[in-house]
Amino acid sequence: MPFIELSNVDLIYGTASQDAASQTLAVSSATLAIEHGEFLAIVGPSGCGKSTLLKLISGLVQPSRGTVTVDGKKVVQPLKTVGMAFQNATLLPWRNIRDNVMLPLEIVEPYRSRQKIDRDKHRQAADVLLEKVGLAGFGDRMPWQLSGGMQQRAQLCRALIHEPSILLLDEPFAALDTFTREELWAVLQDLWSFRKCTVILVTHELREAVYLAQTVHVMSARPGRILKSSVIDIPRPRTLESTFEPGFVDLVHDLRHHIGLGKQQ
Amino acid sequence: MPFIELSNVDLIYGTASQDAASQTLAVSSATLAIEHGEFLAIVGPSGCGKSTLLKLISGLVQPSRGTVTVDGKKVVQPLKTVGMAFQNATLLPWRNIRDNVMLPLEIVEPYRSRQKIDRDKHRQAADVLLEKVGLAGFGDRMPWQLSGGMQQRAQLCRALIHEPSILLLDEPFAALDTFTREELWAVLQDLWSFRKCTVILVTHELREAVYLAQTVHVMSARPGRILKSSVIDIPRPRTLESTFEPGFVDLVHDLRHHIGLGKQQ
Amino acid sequence: MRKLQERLAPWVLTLALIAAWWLLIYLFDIKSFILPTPWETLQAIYKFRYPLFLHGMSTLATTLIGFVAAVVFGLALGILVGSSRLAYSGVYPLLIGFNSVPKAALVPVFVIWFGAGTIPAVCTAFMLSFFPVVANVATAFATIEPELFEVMRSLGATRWDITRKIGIPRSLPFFFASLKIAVTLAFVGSVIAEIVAGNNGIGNVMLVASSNFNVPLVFAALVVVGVLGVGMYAIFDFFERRMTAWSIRGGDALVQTIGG
Amino acid sequence: MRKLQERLAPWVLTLALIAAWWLLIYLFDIKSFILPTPWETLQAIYKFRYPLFLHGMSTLATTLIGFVAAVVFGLALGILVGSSRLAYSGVYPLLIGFNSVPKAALVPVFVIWFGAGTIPAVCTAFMLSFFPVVANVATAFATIEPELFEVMRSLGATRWDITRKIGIPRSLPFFFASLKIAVTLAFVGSVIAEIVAGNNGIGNVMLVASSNFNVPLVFAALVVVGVLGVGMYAIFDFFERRMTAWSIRGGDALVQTIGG
Amino acid sequence: QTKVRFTLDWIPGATHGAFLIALQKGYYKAEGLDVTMDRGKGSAEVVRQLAAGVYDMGFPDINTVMDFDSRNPDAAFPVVMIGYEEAPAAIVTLKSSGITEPKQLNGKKLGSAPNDSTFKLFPIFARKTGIDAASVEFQTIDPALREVLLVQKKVDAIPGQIFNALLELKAKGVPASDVRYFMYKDYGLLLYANSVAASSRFLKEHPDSVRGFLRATLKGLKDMARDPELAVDAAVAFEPLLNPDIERERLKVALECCILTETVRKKGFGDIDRERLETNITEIAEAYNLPRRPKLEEIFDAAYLPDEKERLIETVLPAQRFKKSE
Ligand SMILES: Nc1ncnc2c1ncn2[C@@H]1O[C@H](COP(=O)(O)OP(=O)(O)OP(=O)(O)O)[C@@H](O)[C@H]1O
Ligand SMILES: Nc1ncnc2c1ncn2[C@@H]1O[C@H](COP(=O)(O)OP(=O)(O)OP(=O)(O)O)[C@@H](O)[C@H]1O
Ligand SMILES: Cc1ncc(C[n+]2csc(CCO)c2C)c(N)n1
Ligand SMILES: [Mg+2]
Ligand SMILES: [Mg+2]
Repeated sequence: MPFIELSNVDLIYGTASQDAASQTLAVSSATLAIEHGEFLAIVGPSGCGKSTLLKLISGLVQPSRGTVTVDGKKVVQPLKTVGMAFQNATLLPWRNIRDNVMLPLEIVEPYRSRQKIDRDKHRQAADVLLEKVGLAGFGDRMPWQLSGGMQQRAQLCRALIHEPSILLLDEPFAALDTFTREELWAVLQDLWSFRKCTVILVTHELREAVYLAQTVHVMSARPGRILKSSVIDIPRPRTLESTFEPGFVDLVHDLRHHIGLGKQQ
Repeated sequence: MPFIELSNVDLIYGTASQDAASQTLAVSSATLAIEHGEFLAIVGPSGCGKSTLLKLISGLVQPSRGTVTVDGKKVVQPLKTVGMAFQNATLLPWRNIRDNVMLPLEIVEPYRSRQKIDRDKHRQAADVLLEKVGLAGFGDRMPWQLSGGMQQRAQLCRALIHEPSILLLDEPFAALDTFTREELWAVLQDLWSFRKCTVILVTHELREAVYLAQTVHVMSARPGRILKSSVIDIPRPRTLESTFEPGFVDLVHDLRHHIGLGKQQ
Repeated sequence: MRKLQERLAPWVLTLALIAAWWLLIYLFDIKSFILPTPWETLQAIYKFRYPLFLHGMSTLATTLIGFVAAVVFGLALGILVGSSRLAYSGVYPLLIGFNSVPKAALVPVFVIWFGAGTIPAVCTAFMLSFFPVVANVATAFATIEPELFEVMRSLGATRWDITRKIGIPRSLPFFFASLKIAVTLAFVGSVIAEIVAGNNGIGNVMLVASSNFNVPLVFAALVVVGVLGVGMYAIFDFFERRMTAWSIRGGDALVQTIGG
Repeated sequence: MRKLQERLAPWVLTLALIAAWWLLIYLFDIKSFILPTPWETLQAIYKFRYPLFLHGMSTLATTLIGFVAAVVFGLALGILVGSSRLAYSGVYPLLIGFNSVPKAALVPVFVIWFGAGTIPAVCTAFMLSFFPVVANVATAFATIEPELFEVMRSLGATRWDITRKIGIPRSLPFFFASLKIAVTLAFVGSVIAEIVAGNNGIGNVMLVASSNFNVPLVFAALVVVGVLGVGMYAIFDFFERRMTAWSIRGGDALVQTIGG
Repeated sequence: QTKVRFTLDWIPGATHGAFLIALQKGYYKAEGLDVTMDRGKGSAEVVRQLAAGVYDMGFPDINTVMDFDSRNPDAAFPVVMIGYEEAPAAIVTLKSSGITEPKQLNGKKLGSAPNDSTFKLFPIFARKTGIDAASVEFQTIDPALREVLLVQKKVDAIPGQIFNALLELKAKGVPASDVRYFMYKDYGLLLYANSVAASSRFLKEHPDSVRGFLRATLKGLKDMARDPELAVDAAVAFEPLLNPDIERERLKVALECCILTETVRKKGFGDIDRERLETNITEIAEAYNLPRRPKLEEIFDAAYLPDEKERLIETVLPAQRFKKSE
């Protein structure tokens, strides 16, 4: 039995009491099985329901039809074991960057109970992560003092710090330049192979999807369905050089083609 | 004399009264000359000062040293003739999408004075633009009912609707999938060649920069300086096919190389 | 289902409160010259329905005039105080000082200037109620996200444009909150002024009633003011639901979490 | 430069106000039994500095107890009302009804329950001042951006976590605004209660002074309450500047636009 | 030591000299009483507080007690000693108004708080003087403001306690010679006024304490009668915010008009004339539209009064009856 399973999930935004016109069918009969420790990428046209899918898996949103199960249990409330990076960097404006990154440690066990004792250790962990994403020295800044890309990186740290077993990343690198982005690919790949957590990555960069993921799922235009799932069998560890190899480029082109098909529908 | 000119512009964030440690030199001796009707792209590593540069040109931020002149006049307050798409979609949460798009028409002359009379015309203009970016039918939705990419497209419409003579676009396509993005490239190129406005585009997608711009400026890591300016002499109208031609790919690689250099400093 | 629950909630709660009131009297054997029973109060409302109605209308009119003036003035001053640090640091302490003073003490001064009657009551209602509007509008304006300003400034908007298109809409939820505070204070103000120097109004009824040891009528008068207040609230609520729906799209987000 | 201006502003404005007060008396030849001059008031403050100090402290203590209780209660009720639609629609109308009623009318009831002394005044201060806190905290909680909730919910945070780490910090600017409103009302409440039924405090001073035709002393007492209010404001301001700086990073954004 | 919670009728002043002197000189202590003395919140409130047991004893207007007792027979309590043998009630006008006799108040405007006891008695006064009460216009106004309105000529006359009204007017720059007033008592309305009362529970549980209290108060009264300045000093000592000059003047008027009256000097302090009180009860019951006419025994209980000998006052005051103003 798969670790995460979506069976025939529909999601309709807008309450039942509203008129049908203002309701939106965002995700339609999505079916997906994700193994423990899998690295998954989801691609699809803008507005097709990718972010919604992540929210369904994390339990932030309850399906209108069908069920989501994680680890054999039906998801009826937000999971406690996910790390989530949202599409818009939602840093808390009243905390500095370091305190923002440390937020999960104040909520999630076992860190929470050891908060007082491990205060310094936690600070160090945050600073180490910040350095990894190129934000060394920005821990004391407030969120609005950071550029868009820097905020996004800080948010990534927040999603990672409590070492969640499921990592849900919604276009985590969208605001980054190519170099920073590729550096973070490596960081993420290392992390995943080391920790063996389950990662679901939403992205628009097909190279990113192919570089990082074991499976890439293509979603159709709204209402989003899974159109196609490609298994990426490029050996690991993948390097930037791999991305220029013909096999890689072919895979990217193939995905591109399918997204194009999905969009036209 | 160039239309827009930055000479030796520094920008320091943080007020003079603050201690030096919390001040940030975001842009350092930036010098740039932009001709009327030019299409310019700016690329550079995350946090290097690209957004700040756009704010300097629009007059939203005043340089700490050096001067910005537009059309021969020193910029000391926000210009009235720009259309700006911010990095984060800043739609007004209390207005629906159409009203958000129509906001500039309520502020900028000559539309402002004709607001009452031209109400229907303005609504139509907004709907036409929304349709162009693939948001037909979403005019009555509220911003939070749109996906990230959809919000960004709506913001683009808001930057365009009053036909500004200067268009400042801060990663306007970052949240879009490849297909939507490429469609919008074409839309933007058409618009520019038709209206001959001056466009400054900040982007991380080098293909996007090369595809659209006449000149691409590469900025160094913070404090941002202009490292290199490449003139792109690919003939127009450029098509998606052009992006696969060797000349195009070489230009992209060259830019990549320079960003890499800038980042390492 | 939910909707119905929400509709019923205030009535249920009111009934519960009345029951508690009754129980209190029953348990502690409270004399009616201290606290009348709900039933006695209701009888007084019925018996004196005609004067209560007339005086209630008079109080309502007085209150509304003072309240509207307070809202207009409060909005203007709030925008000023919220938009300029200098105005904030200059005006705020004075406002606090002024508002800490019981306005009842100033009613006589107004009576001496304007004579007894409606004007002092209107002034009192005004003085008591403008400050919450100032405080909330000022805070709302001072905390507007700079990003929203930038959108407007990049279009070359005037100060007034920004106030109208960003400041006011963004402040609306807290403006409405301040209206609710202000209207209760306006009622208190006009009733107090009527007690000190009025020939009309609920305050006058209370005074006459208490001078006759007619405690049920005093409470009947209090109930009438309370009902007038709730009536005003219903009006605000109507507009608030329409004008600030965008701000409460979160709805029961906190409750949803655990399912309260 | 700016800083100095900001520091001076309240003093300059106070002086201007005093000048206006004087001018008013001079121009309209107002008798001192109606409105004393600032100088007479100052003399009264000096002459009665000792009783004014003692009674001022008594009023301050009463006010503070009532105020602190109001803040704690208001915060709790505000969180409840702001977090649940059902509580909102059930409790709000009742709160409005209750607050429209002049609390002065209830003071005698408290005296009869709790005896003469401080408790009725504390109750009055409490009753008068808790509602602004409820209204603002409720509105702040009801308008929290769902995105912030989602951050917490995705971590499996409890309702209390969310309240503590999102709700309260985000409400702080409006919580402080409500504190300012509430503290002025707490002062008004305790002084009124002291006038109606107190043996101590500034309200008592005012009553004795007016029965002795000592109008300057009445105004001296008013000035003392005003100064106490401003003192409380200074304390809030200190904390507000530290705790809500994040929310006013926009600073003078609106003024910058045109350069006010 | 028995605890006695005592409430005055209003703000402490020299007119409360008897109580304050007794308190400060330890007369109460000598009777085994531990007295706490609070300012009053008006007669109506004093009555309610006595009925509710917030205070054990107090100094309300006997007419207010009648009112309350009639409406609340279950909570009724009696007066045990008369304080003001004559009510200070008067209608006050300015001479410039040209009103020389009560009848001329017809069609004029009267300013008063509706709960003012003098005002509430106005209908009886009107009947006795031939005023057509229905033709008199009323302006509701706080007691603190009525003199101001009179000076401003916004009202033509005000009801009030004579010693307060004269002083209020003087403070507003109107000398006594410009004031004309009609004392109720000069028109056959011979009311008693503020008096010592005790809650029914206290009477039942501590009858001897009540007696002791009255004895000690009488001692204080005698001191005051001998030397009114003692009362002024006691008042200022009790409430430092008072102005001794004003207190002195107020006391002088009060002693003459209302406290050390002819009757008191002849028959002693604190008791009633049965016939006179019966008449009062009838008049009040009618004027106040009371639900029932209380019996005299409900209103006044002489059982706690000291002997008549003890109640006789020696006074240095000129035996001059407080005269009608001309
Ligand atoms: N809160 C909401 N209420 C109503 N409709 C919504 C809401 N959120 C999203 N939608 C709608 O659901 C659809 C899917 O949204 P979603 O955010 O999942 O898209 P997405 O695939 O993440 O798009 P993008 O790539 O642009 O971020 C969109 O059409 C959007 O309009
Ligand atoms: N309001 C501010 N206060 C202080 N520092 C700021 C502020 N805004 C930006 N900065 C700093 O200025 C630098 C440049 O920021 P800017 O937003 O211009 O970068 P950018 O090139 O747009 O980056 P990105 O590609 O990530 O959006 C960053 O280091 C940032 O920390
Ligand atoms: C605030 C306030 N002011 C005046 C009175 C009226 N009042 C009641 S008793 C009394 C004096 C003689 O007993 C007066 C003037 C009041 N009740 N409350
Ligand atoms: Mg999305
Ligand atoms: Mg940027």
